[in-house]
Amino acid sequence: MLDAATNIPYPSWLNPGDNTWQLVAATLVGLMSLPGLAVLYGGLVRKKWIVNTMLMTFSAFSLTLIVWMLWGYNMAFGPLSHFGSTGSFWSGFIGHFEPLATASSEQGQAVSGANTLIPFHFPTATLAYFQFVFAAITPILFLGALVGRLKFKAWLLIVPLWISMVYCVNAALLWGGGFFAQKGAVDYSGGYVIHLSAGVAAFVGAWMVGPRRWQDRENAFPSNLMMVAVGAGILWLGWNGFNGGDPFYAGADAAAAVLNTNVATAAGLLTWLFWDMFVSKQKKPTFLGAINGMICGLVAITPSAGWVNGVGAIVVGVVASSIVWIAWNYVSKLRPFSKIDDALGVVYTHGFAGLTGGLLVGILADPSMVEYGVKGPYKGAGNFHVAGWFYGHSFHQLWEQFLAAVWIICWTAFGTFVVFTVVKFLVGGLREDEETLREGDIAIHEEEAFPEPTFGEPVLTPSHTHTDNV
Amino acid sequence: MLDAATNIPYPSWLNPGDNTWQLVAATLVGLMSLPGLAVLYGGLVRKKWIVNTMLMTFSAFSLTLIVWMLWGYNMAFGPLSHFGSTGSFWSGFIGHFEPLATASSEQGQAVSGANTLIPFHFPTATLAYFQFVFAAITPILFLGALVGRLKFKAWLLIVPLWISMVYCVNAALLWGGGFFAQKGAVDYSGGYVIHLSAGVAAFVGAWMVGPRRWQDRENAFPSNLMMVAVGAGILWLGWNGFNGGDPFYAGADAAAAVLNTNVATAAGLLTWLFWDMFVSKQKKPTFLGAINGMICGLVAITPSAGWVNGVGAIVVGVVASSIVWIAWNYVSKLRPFSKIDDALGVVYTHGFAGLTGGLLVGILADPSMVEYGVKGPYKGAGNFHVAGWFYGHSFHQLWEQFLAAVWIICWTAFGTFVVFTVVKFLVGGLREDEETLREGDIAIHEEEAFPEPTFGEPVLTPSHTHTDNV
Amino acid sequence: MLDAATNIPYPSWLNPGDNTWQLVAATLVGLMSLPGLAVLYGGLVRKKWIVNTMLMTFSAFSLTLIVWMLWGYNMAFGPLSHFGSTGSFWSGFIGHFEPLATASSEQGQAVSGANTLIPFHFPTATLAYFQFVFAAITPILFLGALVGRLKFKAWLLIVPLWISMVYCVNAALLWGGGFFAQKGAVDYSGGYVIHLSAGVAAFVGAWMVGPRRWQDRENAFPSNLMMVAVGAGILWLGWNGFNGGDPFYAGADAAAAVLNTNVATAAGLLTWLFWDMFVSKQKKPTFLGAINGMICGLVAITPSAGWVNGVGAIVVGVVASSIVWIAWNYVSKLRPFSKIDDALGVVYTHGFAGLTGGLLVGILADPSMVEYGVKGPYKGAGNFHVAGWFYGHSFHQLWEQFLAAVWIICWTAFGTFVVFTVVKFLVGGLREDEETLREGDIAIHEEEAFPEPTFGEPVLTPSHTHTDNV
Amino acid sequence: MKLVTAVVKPFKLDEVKEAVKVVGITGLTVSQVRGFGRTGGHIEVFRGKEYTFDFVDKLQIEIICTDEIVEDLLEAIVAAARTDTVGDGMAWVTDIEHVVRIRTNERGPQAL
Amino acid sequence: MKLVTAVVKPFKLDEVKEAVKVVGITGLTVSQVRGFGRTGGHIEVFRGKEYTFDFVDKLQIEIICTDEIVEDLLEAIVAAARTDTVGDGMAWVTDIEHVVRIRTNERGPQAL
Amino acid sequence: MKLVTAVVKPFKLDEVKEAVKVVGITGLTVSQVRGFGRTGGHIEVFRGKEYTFDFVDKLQIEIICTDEIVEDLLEAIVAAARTDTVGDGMAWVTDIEHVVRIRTNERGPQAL
Ligand SMILES: Nc1ncnc2c1ncn2[C@@H]1O[C@H](COP(=O)(O)OP(=O)(O)O)[C@@H](O)[C@H]1O
Ligand SMILES: Nc1ncnc2c1ncn2[C@@H]1O[C@H](COP(=O)(O)OP(=O)(O)O)[C@@H](O)[C@H]1O
Ligand SMILES: Nc1ncnc2c1ncn2[C@@H]1O[C@H](COP(=O)(O)OP(=O)(O)O)[C@@H](O)[C@H]1O
Repeated sequence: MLDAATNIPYPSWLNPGDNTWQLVAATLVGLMSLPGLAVLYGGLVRKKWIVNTMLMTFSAFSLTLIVWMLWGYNMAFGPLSHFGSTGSFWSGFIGHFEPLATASSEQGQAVSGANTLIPFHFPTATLAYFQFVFAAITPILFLGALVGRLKFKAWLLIVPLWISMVYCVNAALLWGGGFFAQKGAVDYSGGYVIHLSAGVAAFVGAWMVGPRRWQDRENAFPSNLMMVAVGAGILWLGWNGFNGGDPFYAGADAAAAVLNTNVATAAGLLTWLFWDMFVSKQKKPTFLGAINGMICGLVAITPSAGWVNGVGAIVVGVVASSIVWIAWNYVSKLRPFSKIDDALGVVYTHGFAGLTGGLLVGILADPSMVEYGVKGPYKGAGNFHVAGWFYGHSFHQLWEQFLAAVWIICWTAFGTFVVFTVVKFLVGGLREDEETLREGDIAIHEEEAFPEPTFGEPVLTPSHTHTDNV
Repeated sequence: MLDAATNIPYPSWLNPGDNTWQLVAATLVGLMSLPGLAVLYGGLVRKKWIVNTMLMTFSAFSLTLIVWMLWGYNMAFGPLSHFGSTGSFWSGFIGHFEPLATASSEQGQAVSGANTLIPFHFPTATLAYFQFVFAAITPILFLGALVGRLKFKAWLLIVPLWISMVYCVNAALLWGGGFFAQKGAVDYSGGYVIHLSAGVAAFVGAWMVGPRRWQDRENAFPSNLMMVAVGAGILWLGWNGFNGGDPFYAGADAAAAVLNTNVATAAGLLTWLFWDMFVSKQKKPTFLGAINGMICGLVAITPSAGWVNGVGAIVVGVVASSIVWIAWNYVSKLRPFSKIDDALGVVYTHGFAGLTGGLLVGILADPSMVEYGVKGPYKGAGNFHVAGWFYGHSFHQLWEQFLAAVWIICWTAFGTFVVFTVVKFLVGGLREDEETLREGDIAIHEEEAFPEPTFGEPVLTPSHTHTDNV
Repeated sequence: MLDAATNIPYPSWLNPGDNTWQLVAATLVGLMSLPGLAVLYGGLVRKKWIVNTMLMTFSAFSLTLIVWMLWGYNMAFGPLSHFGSTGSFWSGFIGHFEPLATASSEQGQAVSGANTLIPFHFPTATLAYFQFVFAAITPILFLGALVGRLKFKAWLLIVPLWISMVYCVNAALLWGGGFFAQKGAVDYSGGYVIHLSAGVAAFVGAWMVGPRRWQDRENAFPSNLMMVAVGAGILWLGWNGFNGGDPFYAGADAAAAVLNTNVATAAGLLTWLFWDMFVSKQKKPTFLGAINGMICGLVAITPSAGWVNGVGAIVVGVVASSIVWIAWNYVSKLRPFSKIDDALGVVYTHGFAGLTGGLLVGILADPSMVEYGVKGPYKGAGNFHVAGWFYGHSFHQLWEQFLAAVWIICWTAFGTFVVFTVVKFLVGGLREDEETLREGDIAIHEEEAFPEPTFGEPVLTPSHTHTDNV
Repeated sequence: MKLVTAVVKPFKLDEVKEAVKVVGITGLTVSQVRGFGRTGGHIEVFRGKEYTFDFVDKLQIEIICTDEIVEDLLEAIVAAARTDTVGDGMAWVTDIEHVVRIRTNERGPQAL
Repeated sequence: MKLVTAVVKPFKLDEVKEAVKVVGITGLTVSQVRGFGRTGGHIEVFRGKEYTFDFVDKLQIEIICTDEIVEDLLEAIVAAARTDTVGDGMAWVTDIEHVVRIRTNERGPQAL
Repeated sequence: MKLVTAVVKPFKLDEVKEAVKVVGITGLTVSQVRGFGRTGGHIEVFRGKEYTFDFVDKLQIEIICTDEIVEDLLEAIVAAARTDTVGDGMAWVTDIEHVVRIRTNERGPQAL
């Protein structure tokens, strides 16, 4: 009578273990944005830009969710719109324009092109929330390139437009069962849809917004390395949800993805540390360098987390961190990189790292790593794994990865250009004016991050005139 | 043989997915207090009160748990005491006075008036811990009204007394299967029992403790907006456990509650932002305003999270944030609000928002949102949902919500008054003396939040007298 | 067809609820290190050592994981190496030297001496990751004793060597089914393997590295109490995973362990607070004292979390916090403690508290607390519980606990001595030179925690020579 | 021209500012200093260890004025900054040879 | 020997430093101060409440120099620190009776 | 009355304080300053970019004393603050026309 197996408060398609995992994974990813990136970025900008950066982060998270409920989720993960003949690009590039408004659209079983092998074990609310936190983090990531001069109102428009035009299309194509997914390109948790795209948007956006004041660039002191540590720690562990959540079940592959994510990250952090210690001009280990390496590892393992084995994960971390270290220190001095003021270097740690990771899938994916399976004790239909060149001895997967990368880069660049152009027109320029830029937070928000009375205890009126002054 | 279905290390009434969800939800709610509210409040008070505020937060959390183990849990959620005839108020206003001391009181299956439809899938330890974190956050919330003058020792007594006299009664009545629960009033996760009650206690408490020094009120600069961001981010995402945990199963309604919570919060944040940008005197977006709006959304959706649909959630966020914005900026100038020094404005963001949210249940609850169900594929007994006026075309629910609100307001006000009066008598006054108030942390704790040597490196003795001084 | 029970994407030995719990618990423990201890320790050291302390924390976490993948996991938790006859010490002190490199070594069912009663419900990747976060936190804990003078390069060698030589052996002996486990010594989640060992390593390490500069000791101001609060809050709630994860199933004992952990912690915090308020010289409640008490509670309940009942948990917290309070304030003035500069007092809050907790298992463990069971509704084989003197009226368990403690102390002291000696030889001394120690972070990393331009906005060249200077 | 320097308790700043305005002062410069004197310091305790803080926070106010109003100014400052408790601070006057207002390059009394 | 003190806008520090080097100055001492003058302050708003900040951040630069170069030095400072907008600050000169370089115990002009 | 101002290395504060007590000083005022001189600055690197910090932290100590003990005071300061390494700082003396102790309104030498 009291038995859990016979007293079930949820539908038969729902498994509470899987639902829990998915909701917790989503919560961890949400924490990566708030407070994670809010304080990581807040700690990396100059003191006078902290409030602005943090408020943009909180606002972007909120705006994305409203868009997501009203149309975003169904455009990216709802049934495809089939504007062209089946199998063609036009039949698989976008979902339907439809809100998540009714009870059944939240509580009914999730159905999406994101996984057609095995029915989801959780409701649409779970899938929608999980996919929302991924959508929300993407503009927050490329915000890093734009801080220190972007108009606040412009940001309030950029986020909903960019999510609708760029993110939803890329997500539908690669994750929603769209054209590239059908062709066989894969992206475990967003090396392309999120990080490469954020890197490209960062680059194009920074170009369109123009550079920060030269004084701010020359004196781009990070404000607070302890806050960077808080944000970085949350990012690392939060990534357990980011990559661990993407098989959509709390199975063996979720565990493997978590472990591999951490392994690649450790390798990425140490790799950058060693480059700094033994190759950089100063030959000193630096904290912010280590954090860069950590992010490279996290980003690069994202497209392959559950498809590579432990050795593959180490290789991904070492290679991506090395490539980005070189890009950061040398490529950044070449045109066009030297001409564009990507304030926090998003194009390197997310763009380069995401691209590296996405291509490495085509090389290192181990077909013995089973995401879902029928073999042996599995009871579900289907079987999913990916084979890279090293194991499959074929360049097929690499080629698919390459094509998808080209698409992501081009479409994101184009879409970002369009969105920023429209917003520039709507709000009259993308930059705050020069006087405002000199002052920062106080001019824009009439707040500062660490307010202090002038000194001591100023009083509005001399203290002896106060009636309750004893 | 190795099969998970036949090798089960837990009783048959236990479902590991549901147990996991409940424990994780509880952990998220715990994080909202520590470090969430500790640093959110620490960042909102003046620099000289940071240590005091944080230590009161940590102490309140600890004190509540000891009370909870010794008698609190069973008074609020144990079997009702039936002091009167069945169905009467006196038969359903409080549980039993009994500790959680034995092995079976932790490891046995949870049984509580909090849910009588379907047997719990987890042990009493899980339910007790989950309900503890809710109890603990309530005094911590109203602490926000009292910071900056409350005697530390008084706080150490207020917490256990208030939990026993006010919280346990309100919880038993609305959640423990008590009188108001029987009448049909509902409170999904504590809009009344926690937030409205905290708001009322804040108001009454602030009145009884008296205002801060006028210099501290005139110069009430928040000390640290980055810490506010850390706390606020943890609050937002932690609320996934706050509301998501309240169906007690990791089912479809938990997911819907999580999604709706975020939607209302996003709407609340943006609503306050827009009021600030377009209606306030300064016409500037502010970070602390956005955080206020965020909290309004979180609080207001709390009583209805799993009973409204997506549209309802947006409405809740917009309405509550607007009402509180107006209260904050205008009502606060009217008596009695203008006369009472609620330091961090708890009566607005928790009291007004909780009340608004609690009443909106009676208007917006969508009966298609099933918390537990027998329809379709559900196998459990019972079916639970709530119908507001908009869907049910009846004011019945609204009336029940109204009655419960009246009770919460009156009983909390009365109980708080009694508790503070007793404590004032016991410790000889509720306020630190004026000299102490001028100095703050250093006088009370001989600590300060950011200690610094006078300058450079002072030494206790001239350095040349030190033997190991090279 | 859409049924969750028939569409299963994971092997039959896997339970998604248990797997989720284990992964979430591991993530919580990971958060205790990053950002938890990174900022807790960063906030406790002087301002000039913040960057160094945080980078050492991040590096230790990374290094441990690489070691863990390459050989550590299998040395500690893999099949034992049987260097001697069965049952002898030599047959049960260490596992195999083997990496986790292949797909099946991640995705196959976990098998380990850590639990032989009931087959694991999750893959090796889960167990390996869970055990990794415990391994990683151990050197990070004893880092607290060494901050403020340890050479950065030395640390990069100490971590992998210490994990291999000390941690893996202790873990295999007590947790991996090794000699002491066979004899009956128990350690629920690491009071010995982690905390006692960290305390001993702290003491020996501090002795070998030598004291900090005397100026730094005399002026050992903690830099940031808000960061201490952030770290402490994450520690407390993260410990739900630390102790809750150790039954390896999301069953009733996991819940009891979580509740007991919090109860002991609350008791520990309040106990220290009261000692400070009523017995200390200053008679003032202090925040850092309360945090010490909190840590004592957390550490002391670790070896017994799921084996004591609620009363036991309170006793553990009160006793451990009192013993450590006395040790901290009095024993620290006696030799050898007074002669050794354990910077953050790790030997007290981890060593003494871990030892106290480990011995209390032998006194307070309640045999009615069932970790796994066959009684009643349980279907698994085996039944596990522990009986202390108070319930079993036998000193047997206490004696086993005592023997294990002696081993941990001796082996850790010896191993730490060997590791530090080797590293001293390899990198030429364990200390930074005196000039570097005076400057701290800037000298070692060319970074500081809160960088600031000299004043205002210095420019590399006079502003009028800048072309874009309007 | 004279330079009047006053070391006062921090919370007295606004009162001093208002008081000196009355005697015709239109500008002043303030810096955060710490003083050592009869007051004695205070103790803080971190993790069981006592630290003595010998120095007390003060503000130093510097005002340039014409020779005529020095006396009035001093009196105004003393009246405003005085609390009659230990630690009220000092004020002193030094002679100034030139003053320049940077914006205008005006010298001497016009510079004020 | 003279002591030249200048209160300038913070972002002008580097320009002033370069300018005074040209007239032969090899050392200077800077402190962070806040000024009150014609500039007026600014407003900040926290949680709906307005706070007025009357004081403006400035830097105070102190330079010891020989009597001969005082005039050149003043001119160099004014030229470098001037923005022609309100709040540019003041510079003033006081006489110094002794100077000692602590490292060498040299006195007078050699101390510089 | 004289005002003795010394710019010293921060970690020398306590030694200077003890030394001047010996010559009869009962009060002093300290402020945090940054100096530029022969010392040169240091470099910091954030995210791969080098930043030069030209200024070095110093403390400025101001002491008012009677004319007679100026010379002793200077010597005491130099002796205590000296490390014989570059950057030891400067001390200088200016004349003071009036001193007032705010608490008592005492003037001149009694004010000390
Ligand atoms: N001889 C001095 N030289 C410089 N500053 C002094 C001197 N004596 C006192 N002060 C300053 O005046 C402040 C107040 O002095 P103190 O002796 O504490 O109180 P009071 O002046 O009321 O007796 C000190 O903190 C210090 O800043
Ligand atoms: N009488 C004065 N005594 C001391 N400092 C002054 C005086 N007048 C102005 N100052 C300093 O000069 C700064 C600039 O003065 P202000 O009146 O704002 O601009 P401006 O000098 O361009 O008219 C002030 O912030 C203050 O620091
Ligand atoms: N001409 C000067 N005017 C004002 N301060 C000076 C002057 N020269 C040096 N100083 C101060 O003295 C400090 C030490 O001077 P520096 O040249 O570095 O070393 P040293 O005096 O030992 O040669 C400087 O940092 C600065 O604060």
